[in-house]
Amino acid sequence: MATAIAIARVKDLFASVMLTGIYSLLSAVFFVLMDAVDVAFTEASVGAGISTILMLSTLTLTGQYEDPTRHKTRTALVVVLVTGALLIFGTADMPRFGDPQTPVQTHVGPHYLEKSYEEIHVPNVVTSVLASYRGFDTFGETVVIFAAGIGVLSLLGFSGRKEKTTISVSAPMYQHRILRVVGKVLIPPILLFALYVQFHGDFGPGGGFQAGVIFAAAIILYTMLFGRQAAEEVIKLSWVRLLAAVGVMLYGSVGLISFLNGKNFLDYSALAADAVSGQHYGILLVELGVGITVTAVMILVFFSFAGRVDKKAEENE
Amino acid sequence: MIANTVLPPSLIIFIAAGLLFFIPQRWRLVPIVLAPVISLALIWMTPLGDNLKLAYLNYELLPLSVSATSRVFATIFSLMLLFGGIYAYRQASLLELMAAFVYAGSAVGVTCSGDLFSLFVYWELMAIGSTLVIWAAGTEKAYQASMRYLCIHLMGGVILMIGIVAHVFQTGSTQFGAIALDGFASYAILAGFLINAGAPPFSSWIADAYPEASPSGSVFLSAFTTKTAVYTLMIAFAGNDLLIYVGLFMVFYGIIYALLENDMRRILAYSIVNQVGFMVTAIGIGSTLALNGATAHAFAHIIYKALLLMSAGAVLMQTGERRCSHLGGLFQTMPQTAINGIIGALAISSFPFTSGFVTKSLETSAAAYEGLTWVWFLLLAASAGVFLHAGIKFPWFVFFQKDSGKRPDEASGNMRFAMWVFSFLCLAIGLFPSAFYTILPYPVKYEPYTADHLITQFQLLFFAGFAFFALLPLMKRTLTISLDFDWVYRVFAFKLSKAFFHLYWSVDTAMRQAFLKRFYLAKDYLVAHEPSGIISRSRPSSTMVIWVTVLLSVYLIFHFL
Amino acid sequence: MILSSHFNYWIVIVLMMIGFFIVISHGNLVKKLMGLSIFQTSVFILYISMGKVAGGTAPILDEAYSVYSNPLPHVLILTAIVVGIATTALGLALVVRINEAYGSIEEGDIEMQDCDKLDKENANK
Amino acid sequence: MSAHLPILQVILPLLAAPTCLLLGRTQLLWMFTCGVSALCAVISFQLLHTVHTSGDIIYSLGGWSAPVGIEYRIDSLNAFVLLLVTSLSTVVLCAAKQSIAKEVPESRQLYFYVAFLLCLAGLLGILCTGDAFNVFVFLEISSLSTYTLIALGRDRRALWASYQYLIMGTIGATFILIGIGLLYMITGTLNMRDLAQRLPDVEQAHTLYTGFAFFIVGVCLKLALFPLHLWLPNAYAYAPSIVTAFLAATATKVAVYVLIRFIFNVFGFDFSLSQFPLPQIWLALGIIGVFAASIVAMSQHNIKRLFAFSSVAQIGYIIMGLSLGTAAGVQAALLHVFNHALMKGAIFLAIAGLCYRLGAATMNEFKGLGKQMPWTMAAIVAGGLSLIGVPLTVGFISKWYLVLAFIEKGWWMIVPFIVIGSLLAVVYVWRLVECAYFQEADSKREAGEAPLSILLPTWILVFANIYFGVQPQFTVHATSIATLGLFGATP
Repeated sequence: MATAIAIARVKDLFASVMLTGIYSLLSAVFFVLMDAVDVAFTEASVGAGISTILMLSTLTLTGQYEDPTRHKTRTALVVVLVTGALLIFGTADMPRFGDPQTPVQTHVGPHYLEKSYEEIHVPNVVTSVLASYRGFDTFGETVVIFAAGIGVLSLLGFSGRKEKTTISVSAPMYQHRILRVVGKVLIPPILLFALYVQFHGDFGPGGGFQAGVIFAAAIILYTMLFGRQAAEEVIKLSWVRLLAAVGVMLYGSVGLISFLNGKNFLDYSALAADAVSGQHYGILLVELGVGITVTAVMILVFFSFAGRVDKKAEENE
Repeated sequence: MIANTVLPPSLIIFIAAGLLFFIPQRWRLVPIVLAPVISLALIWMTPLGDNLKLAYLNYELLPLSVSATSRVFATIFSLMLLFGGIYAYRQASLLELMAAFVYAGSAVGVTCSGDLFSLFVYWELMAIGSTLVIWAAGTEKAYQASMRYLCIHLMGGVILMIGIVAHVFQTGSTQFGAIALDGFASYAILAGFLINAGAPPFSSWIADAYPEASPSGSVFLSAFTTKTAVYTLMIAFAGNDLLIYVGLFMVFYGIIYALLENDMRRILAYSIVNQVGFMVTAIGIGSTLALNGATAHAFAHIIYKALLLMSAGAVLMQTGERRCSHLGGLFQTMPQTAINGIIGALAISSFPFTSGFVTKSLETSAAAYEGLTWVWFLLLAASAGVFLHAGIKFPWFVFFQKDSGKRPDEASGNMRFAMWVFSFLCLAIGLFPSAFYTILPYPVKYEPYTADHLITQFQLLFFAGFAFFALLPLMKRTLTISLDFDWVYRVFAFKLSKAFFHLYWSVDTAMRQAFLKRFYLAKDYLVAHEPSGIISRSRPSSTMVIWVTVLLSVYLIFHFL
Repeated sequence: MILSSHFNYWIVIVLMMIGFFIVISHGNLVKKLMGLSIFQTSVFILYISMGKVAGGTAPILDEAYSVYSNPLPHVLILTAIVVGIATTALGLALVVRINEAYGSIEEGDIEMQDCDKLDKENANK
Repeated sequence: MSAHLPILQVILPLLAAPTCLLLGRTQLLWMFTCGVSALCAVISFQLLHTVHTSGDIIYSLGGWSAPVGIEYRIDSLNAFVLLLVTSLSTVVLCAAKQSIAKEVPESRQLYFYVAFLLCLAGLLGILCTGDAFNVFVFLEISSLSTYTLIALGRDRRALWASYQYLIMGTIGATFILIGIGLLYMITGTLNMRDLAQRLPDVEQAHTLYTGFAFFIVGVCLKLALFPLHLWLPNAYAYAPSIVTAFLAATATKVAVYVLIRFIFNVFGFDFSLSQFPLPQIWLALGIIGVFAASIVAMSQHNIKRLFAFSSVAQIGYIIMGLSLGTAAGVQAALLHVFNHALMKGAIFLAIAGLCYRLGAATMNEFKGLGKQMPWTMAAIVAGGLSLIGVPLTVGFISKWYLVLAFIEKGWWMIVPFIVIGSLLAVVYVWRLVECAYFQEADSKREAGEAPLSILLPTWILVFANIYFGVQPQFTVHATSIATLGLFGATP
């Protein structure tokens, strides 16, 4: 909370981005305390990782300091305080925190905890709810990511293919030899870890989304160390774009297969003779789809921003 | 036969309006003549009763219901369009002609509407058509007048619409028939009709807008709007006492303003209010004789008022002058226009052997038969007043009086033709009333030409004429008039009423002006200078978020209260 | 006791209002997005808090535990986080473009430029 | 296959969107997108038919039945809105090719089609679903793609408008999320029907109220209820014309649907309308909205902005209808949803045609257009007449039902406001007409008629405006069934 207030106060945008990162990490810790390990994992990788990187790239493009003038501070304070007070009043009869007898704990939740193991046979209940019970939400989520990717692409596009500059600006850490060596050593394990997270989602925290983010992080790291052009040699961006689509379609086609087999959309029990192993296959494939899309979109988004940074740098020269 | 007659006459006129757009000028006369003639034929071929039923929403539409009354009105509207068109076709703009056809077509449509829906549709069309007719004059003043006119009529339309919806909701039927004057719905409908009839407090639109139209435009305008209102009042509210008072008010309002006025077409515009007042009074009386009288009077009035406006229009066309005080002596070069004008003037003052005499006396007698002596007396007095302002003042100042030195040419052939036809009709109706009486909605057993009646009328006219000429020097000097034939006794009353009407007029005008001004002021205040006006500028997102929060707290406060 | 039992929710509300305040009072577009993300995070905390069971553990089934927190809010918030990052990414991309088009990322500047332009358009009329 | 129609409705455009990335040429893309949208329209027609003949359709996703899994639930209400959205998107798309080719740079056209399909899928997803959280997810799909679509506009102000919309849209969506969260907190379920059953027994009144308030404000933000409309005019004005047409015809309508669904189905009448003065607030906001927005519209020079403000005014009418809380009121609101989509679709498509020829749509450009582009102008005028509520157009039908609903409720005093409100529409439509028909073009510009591919869809909509104005049986019937369904479900 103090961090949040600090964000509000600090005028140096760079500092506030850092604070946002810290804030995210703190909330991740909070989520762990609240038993939401999956969520914490995601919040850490997204809030502290991806969004920080994106904000930093934006700031390199736009300038670091904000205009200190404030609009309507007094009105804002009054309005916010009044609303806050009203809302706190509104919490008065909320179910008590941690109470096992609240409707949330007694109505639908127990079904997942009690039945999911026999129905799906996956220990991580979050995964089974995510990928199977509410698989359609997750499908939607994948599409949201995809849509965001499309949006960023349409706004920023790939930068035009320029002749190779020796040192790309978007490789800010190129000069640090040690970092490069360490990076080279680190990247393969990160990729491996990503794959582990991808396929271990059934048993522990993790799954397609987190894996995708980590995977993308590895590639982003590579780019930072070796420059965008080098990275683009390793991965072709138009292919990445296709991959983003393929991820969504993989998810969708799992659903389609199930209803070609006469079951409802995303009913994984149609995938194999045995309903439970069908669920297994289904979750695996679906998580893979999510992972692919997330990786691809994250890379695309990062490259779009990085491309702009490069372009601006070139213009400045 | 049936298949032929199911065609609504208004449709024919609308088609002709469309055709005019595509036809080159020299062939325009063809649709102008054909459409009214065909519609006339259709009106008389279509059997009485509901001829066309359409389902719309959950209601039944009867766009082609013909009754005896509606026949008369549709007939005169078609005739008016025919000769008005002939009068106008050479000099009027294309827009004016098309607008006039739409205007007339919808007027015919109103008379053939058996349900309130169709009525309303035609009603609004009529407002638009007439606005365009005014606008087609093309001057800045005409534009502004047309906008004011449109405002009034749209407002009338709104009131009517609300009334209709309410009425339909209450009764469950859309049938257009007699409506009992009880409750909100019926009053709203009545108000909607009365606004179009030029009843107080909205009488001033007539004199405000009509004189601004082109010469032919005001001919069209004089005929349709007020008379359709008379028609609808007659169908829906016949026999309502309220209408007697409204009508009498209009009668005297019209006379007094016409007397005070100098612009020749404004004189005639005020006299429309006056004449419609007669009809409204008759409707208020509500006996079959009175209704016949109102119908007949409307029929005749359209003819002679059009005739007067035609001759005034011809003068205006040829001289470009519209102030009576600057005209005069035109008889010498425009004898035909002058004669026609005089015939019209005689008719409007109910001179025996003209149409005005045989129709207006139906109304006055109806008042007498119903035992409404004071109404009868007032109507009779008003007839004299009419003679003063329209019967003598207009022709005298324009065509005779002192010579203004103007030597304009005679009006063009098509105009003269139209005038002669109408003059002929004025006289024909006056001379052969029994033939005319047969088309009226109710059987007539009335003989206008009794010695007693003739003598009364002549006396009246004579005294009024005498008063006019006796006091002519007075009028010349002030260009206004303040007398009545029994003036020693009446001067006081007259002055009082004059003061009253003056007050009324100024309040009315002031209110309208103030309203418009306020409205524009508010509009300017809110949105002036488009991007930075109070509501219209694009807001920073901060403001939006504040609104969101405020709204949220408002909801919450209401919850917790 | 009410105080401790609702403390989480109060934090949620305070965070929410801080986020709001940032969005309202800061003209910087990036800052607004940060405010927005603080606002969103507060909602995440709200959801997660309601899933918590006192004495429970993470909903990964294991013989050793019997009380788990409710997994459903976790799933929902996973989705919401993703939505949040998607929005932030898109918003940042927009900011970059706005910066290119207007040369500024301060709301006031942009509004001024727009107003000027509109006035010019009207003046041409 | 027919059992899977509800889901096909949504995933067809959803999966078509990534497929677009595989297709290369714009021509192909356009045809593909049109085809998908048309197919959706066919499906929704079939759905409406099925719902009318054999009752509600329930479809459990993933085979998990309702409170545990997510279900799709098609009843006469959302089937009606589905048909509206899909058919209008199809018509709009038909006109898209040339307009987009003109207004969006070649390299970005691909993204237009993808984002369009995503947006469509998002809207359809909101309509179909019976799960509250799912609404949020699909709302975000459609919102994100809408931001993209708006930002495609040529004017740099499009970016700014899109950013503003992004901020507001996100706040709105998050409000909805909070509302859903609070409901979940006190009921433990996310399924709408389950919610509806469990809500009346809830003890935590404060929480319920808070959730309700959050939800309502969030949705009202999305549907641009005055005074939360501030994002809308710019977004409409600077987005590519086709996008404007699409959004104006569908997006706010879906938000209205969500509102109706939650107010009447989930929270229930008693709670929503009688326990606290929501109707009064709405009525006031609706009337103020109608007047304020119409008056602002009068003084706009940018025609797209003008009609954007008029959209805000029309939303005011819809909210007024809802505020009545009677069957007649809801039916009037639904009718107006449908009819307004038709008129705004027609008007904005015609404007797309103008923009194609003239590059801009300001009052200045309108001078003399009546002669130069008679058909396009005629379409705008027809749409404008409908907006005013001239008889024999759809606008009249909805105004009529609205007035009737008010009279039935006995709120006489409101009726004049409605009718005078439509008079204000006369003023701004008249300004257009005057400019286009009675003023001479000031430069010697040679603007021909809009291309046939834009003109034709425009006139299809104009024709629909008149057809449903003269023959309103279909819409009246469908809305009355939908209303009955709503009122039958929560006695």
